[in-house]
Amino acid sequence: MSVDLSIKIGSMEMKNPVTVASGTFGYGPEYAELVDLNRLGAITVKGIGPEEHVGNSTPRTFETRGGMLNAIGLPGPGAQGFIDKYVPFLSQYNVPVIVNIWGKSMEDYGKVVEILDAVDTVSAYEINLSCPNVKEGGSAFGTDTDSFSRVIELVRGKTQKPIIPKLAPNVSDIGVFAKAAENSGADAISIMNSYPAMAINIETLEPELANRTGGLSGPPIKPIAIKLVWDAAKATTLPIIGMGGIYEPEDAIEFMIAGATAVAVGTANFTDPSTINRVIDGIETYLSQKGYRSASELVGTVKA
Amino acid sequence: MSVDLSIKIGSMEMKNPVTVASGTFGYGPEYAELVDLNRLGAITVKGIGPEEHVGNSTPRTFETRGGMLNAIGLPGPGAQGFIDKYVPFLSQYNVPVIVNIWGKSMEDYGKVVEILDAVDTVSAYEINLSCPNVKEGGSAFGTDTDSFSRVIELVRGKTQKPIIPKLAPNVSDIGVFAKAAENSGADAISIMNSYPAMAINIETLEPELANRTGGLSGPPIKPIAIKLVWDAAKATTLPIIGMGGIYEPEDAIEFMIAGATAVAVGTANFTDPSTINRVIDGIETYLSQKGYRSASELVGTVKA
Amino acid sequence: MKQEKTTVVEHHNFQGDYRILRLAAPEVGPLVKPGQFLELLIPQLDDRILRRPFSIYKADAEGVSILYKPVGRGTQAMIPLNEGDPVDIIGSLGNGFPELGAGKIPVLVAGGYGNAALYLKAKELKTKGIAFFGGRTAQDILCVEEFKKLGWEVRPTTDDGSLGTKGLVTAAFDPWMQEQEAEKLELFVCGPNPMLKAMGDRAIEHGFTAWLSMDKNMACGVGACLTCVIKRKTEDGGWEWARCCKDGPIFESREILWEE
Amino acid sequence: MKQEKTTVVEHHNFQGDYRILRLAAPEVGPLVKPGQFLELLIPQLDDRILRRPFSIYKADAEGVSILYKPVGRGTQAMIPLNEGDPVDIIGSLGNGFPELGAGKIPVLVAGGYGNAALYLKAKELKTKGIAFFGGRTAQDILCVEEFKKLGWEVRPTTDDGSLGTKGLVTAAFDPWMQEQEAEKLELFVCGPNPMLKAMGDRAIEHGFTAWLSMDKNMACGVGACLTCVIKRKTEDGGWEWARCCKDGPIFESREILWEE
Ligand SMILES: Cc1cc2nc3c(=O)[nH]c(=O)nc-3n(C[C@H](O)[C@H](O)[C@H](O)COP(=O)(O)OP(=O)(O)OC[C@H]3O[C@@H](n4cnc5c(N)ncnc54)[C@H](O)[C@@H]3O)c2cc1C
Ligand SMILES: Cc1cc2nc3c(=O)[nH]c(=O)nc-3n(C[C@H](O)[C@H](O)[C@H](O)COP(=O)(O)OP(=O)(O)OC[C@H]3O[C@@H](n4cnc5c(N)ncnc54)[C@H](O)[C@@H]3O)c2cc1C
Ligand SMILES: Cc1cc2nc3c(=O)[nH]c(=O)nc-3n(C[C@H](O)[C@H](O)[C@H](O)COP(=O)(O)O)c2cc1C
Ligand SMILES: Cc1cc2nc3c(=O)[nH]c(=O)nc-3n(C[C@H](O)[C@H](O)[C@H](O)COP(=O)(O)O)c2cc1C
Ligand code: FES
Ligand code: FES
Repeated sequence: MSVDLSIKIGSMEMKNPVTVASGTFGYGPEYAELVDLNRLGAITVKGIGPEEHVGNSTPRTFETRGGMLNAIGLPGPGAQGFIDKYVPFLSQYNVPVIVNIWGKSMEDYGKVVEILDAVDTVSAYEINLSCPNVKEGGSAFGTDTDSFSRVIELVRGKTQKPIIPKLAPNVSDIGVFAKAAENSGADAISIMNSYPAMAINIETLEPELANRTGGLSGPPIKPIAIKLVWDAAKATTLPIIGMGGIYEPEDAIEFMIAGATAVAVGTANFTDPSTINRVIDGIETYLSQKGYRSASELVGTVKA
Repeated sequence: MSVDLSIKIGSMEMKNPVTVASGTFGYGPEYAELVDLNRLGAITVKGIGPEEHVGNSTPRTFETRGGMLNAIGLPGPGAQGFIDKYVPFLSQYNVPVIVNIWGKSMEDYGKVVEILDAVDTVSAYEINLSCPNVKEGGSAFGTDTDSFSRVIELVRGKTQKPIIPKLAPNVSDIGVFAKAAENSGADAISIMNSYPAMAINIETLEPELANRTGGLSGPPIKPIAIKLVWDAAKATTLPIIGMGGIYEPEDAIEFMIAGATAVAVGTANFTDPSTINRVIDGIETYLSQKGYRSASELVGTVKA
Repeated sequence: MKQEKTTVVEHHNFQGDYRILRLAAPEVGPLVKPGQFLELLIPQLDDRILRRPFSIYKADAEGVSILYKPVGRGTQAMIPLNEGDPVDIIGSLGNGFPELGAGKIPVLVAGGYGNAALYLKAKELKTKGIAFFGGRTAQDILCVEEFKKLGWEVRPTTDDGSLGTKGLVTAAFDPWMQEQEAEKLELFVCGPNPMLKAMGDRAIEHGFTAWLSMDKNMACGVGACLTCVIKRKTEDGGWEWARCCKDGPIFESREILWEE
Repeated sequence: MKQEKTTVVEHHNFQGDYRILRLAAPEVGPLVKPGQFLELLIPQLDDRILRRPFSIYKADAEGVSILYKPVGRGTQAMIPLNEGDPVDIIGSLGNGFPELGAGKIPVLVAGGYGNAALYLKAKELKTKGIAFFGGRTAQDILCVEEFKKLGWEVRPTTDDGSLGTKGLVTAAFDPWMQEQEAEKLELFVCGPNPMLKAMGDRAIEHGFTAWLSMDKNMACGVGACLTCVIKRKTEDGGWEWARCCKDGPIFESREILWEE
């Protein structure tokens, strides 16, 4: 029996529930020789701000037990740079492109969307309200419900395309933010960003990252992410893109059972770029073995 | 050159900075055949409520990549039961005993202290305001500054012994709670409890824990804990007991550099009960090799 | 109870999927009582942090052996262990089986690796009785010759009839029990939960004693974490949690409040 | 660029602490250009998730070799790798060395495993020139005979004088350079950062070309994560980040804005 893997995030159709986590897959070309981009449910690109941005000093990443810290600091070509440098490449593929956007101020978010919205290749916006690695904005918007809602409303006013706020994990009650996203006009939410964290070199007494602190990603955060997705799914009817430590198909399936309509493979791309294919295949096999007719049927089926 | 390992938590003197994390070392007797209890800086016992409590159903723990989830649910003999069953044993040792206390209501916390306070063997109270695994109280007190402060003030009114609120990790700004603890009369704070998390069995669609969600502990959370300790140390002058994934002496040293005056070995006891000794020895070796005269000199020396 | 950082002495296939791992254990070996277990820290178990509990199959002044079947991540990671490889054990743990009651007829009932937990008891008991071993196929009936050599009568049952009586262990036990004075029997049982429950029920119904070795997931193995609890009846008609690792793993059938 | 799940063909000590690992790589081998590297996923690297980058020492239609020194967790975990063990590589990565400029005299400068990165270039270059190899002791001067066999003159320097000139690589290079027409030299440099900097400075001061293989911690190795960046001068007098893994690892000395 063939399984319908397709899902929808607002008006965006994905041929399967698997995308990549922003910042772990570049802008598309980087992994194109290793991964057939057309297989992806969607490509999510590295965070794009209104203008070119240099990001943090190095070291920008650090390996921890089972995972990694990053404090890249959102360097990038800016919205127009993205259009010039990457849209021609991305438009060759038959895959929706989710642009992860960020800003130092509320207006910045609006500006990025204004610049990008006419571009057909841009299918949806993931609004990064949770970057642990930039001083202004980022995480600050993600942990205060007022500014969180206002950013979403502002972006909503500028585009008809699906908007997907990316929630900060370091909150006591993610349900509040999930609900606020829904009320502010979001089409979906994504959970979770890397978790604010730190490592210190005991020989030099210096932090291992130039930015001092960074975000923890990879397998260590998966059980945290599963709970956040489950909590959020109880609070909102919006579709959720779940991520955090997905390395195996079983991990992705667990996110879907917890309530995620789609999933994103992040840090695992660095470890093994074939993860994405393995995850897509594994979801399909699981669904067909268990007799599901579609991926959507699995979403939120946790008996809890 | 000999190093002075002793530190103070309020009026409580510890011969070295190493204690155990509540709930990972029972009430003392459990590991007494494997670990020389007299070597410890302090023994921290499993959470004690006002009355006997049964805790959660099983399964209560689940192994994850690199760590574990627990939802024990604070079963225990209650304050009087603790005095009857464990104080005679603990009083044989020359080690301060930190009793981790919890309650379903604010009054409960007061009750536990009323019952225990006359007992000389009880040296200090660690106030669990962050248990992810009980429905009432626990974490709810730890994520709301008002009730957080009120519990501490209430306990403060009942005892002269050091009180050590244990902070919830799942907050946006731990500094606020660190400061609130200081203002409410706490003598120290401890960071962090296990992090709210979840795992789902993809064959049965059921959560792996009877309680559905649990707390993530072990190596995965260390980078999160280091950041929380660093953040808290900037916000308060209170001594901090740092914990979360300490497996090696280097981990404990990292916590101290981040700002922890003392450290607790938790989940590592299950993996290797000799961890405590290794950590104490390792701290001493490090301090003497680096030319420190005392453990306190290392605390908060991070260049950040 | 000791923690011993030691090495593998021998490791080989035993029968079917079952394997025997022999460890040097001059500290732990002499402490072992029948029915006790150890907690093994499996080296190279990648990113997993918990020890795994194993019944102690054999023990002497120099070492201990366990009999195991690779079923999951931990037990599979044990397969490549070679002579001389370092391992870390904590043992011996748990209460172990009690002495046989005066005038009682000992009966062993086991399934799968349960035989391992019973071997030392079978050896220790002066009165030899009868052993009922159940398994899926002949491959799962372990150590029959060894128990016979110790002087026990062994009655195997298999689901597929490939050895002994076809059916569950009860298919052989029940008819035999009919012919006994039930209250004289004393059972030592180790096996999967349904077998424990079946034997426990019979013990209560027919008024004999049955010591059941309870199998519960564990974390610490020493009584500290309160993971491995089962419901034990209290005198006031209620129940309390008992830790399989410390208060057990052996419980008398009347003590246990079965869940569900 | 390909990902290849393959196996170890050979693994042995080379000299001192250095070891050579040869991998079957029918896919990656033929792609390799001198100065490129691969990303190795070290099996059994317990609870670490990142690949490790290694210069490609040798490559042909069947496989690739790397030359490494165990220095940390990952490289130490490589030691037990045996013939037939599975490994996973991504390669070949990075830009590699450019062609030698017309009429230029090629000069190789290397320290430690830097020799590995230069070997394929030394082999490829039709014009053979001179190679300056620096190391702490004679043990750290690798592949001298191999480079000689390719037709290169090799001038070793060691910190302790146990081989060649005593001192840093500059102790041999500087006097030699004095006697050359500097602008005719074209350097290919791979080694520790101070060596790269020293050669880069000389290139600028004396007006020769120096291709430096920059060594920066990496995560993805393919240009996606933006971990491995260095400052590259831009035409407007400013700078931009360039990724060592994708835009490099080879940069011309004038491109680099050295930090500190
Ligand atoms: C007192 C006792 C004695 C035992 N004696 C033996 C023996 O002699 N031979 C033998 O082959 N096995 C024995 N077991 C079971 C053995 O511990 C499990 O096979 C083993 O834990 C499975 O681990 P795994 O890593 O292969 O499986 P995984 O499924 O990867 O284990 C995941 C987690 O579940 C736990 N777990 C899984 N299955 C069991 C189980 N059946 N019992 C307890 N915990 C489990 C593991 O300890 C681990 O924490 C015993 C268990 C107990 C409690
Ligand atoms: C382009 C390039 C080519 C290299 N070629 C070789 C080679 O041919 N032979 C060789 O022996 N080594 C080479 N290295 C260095 C090699 O990658 C490091 O020795 C190795 O990463 C150290 O890993 P570890 O796990 O042993 O150390 P750890 O200290 O445990 O590594 C921890 C982390 O730091 C990173 N790291 C540590 N040291 C370095 C370093 N010097 N460069 C980059 N990342 C580092 C690791 O990748 C890892 O993410 C090369 C590095 C780069 C960037
Ligand atoms: C190197 C790196 C860069 C990242 N950059 C971004 C980013 O630009 N925007 C964003 O929203 N999230 C970013 N993230 C977070 C990921 O998209 C993802 O939310 C997080 O890593 C958790 O998933 P994982 O554990 O599968 O990696 C980045 C993560 C990593 C590791
Ligand atoms: C099995 C288990 C039981 C715990 N019980 C308690 C408890 O009763 N009270 C408490 O404050 N914390 C409890 N904790 C949390 C630990 O004290 C500690 O804060 C946490 O596990 C992080 O440290 P670790 O990673 O070193 O284990 C428990 C943790 C575990 C794993
Ligand atoms: S396993 Fe910890 S109490 Fe039994
Ligand atoms: S290592 Fe990821 S961009 Fe270079």
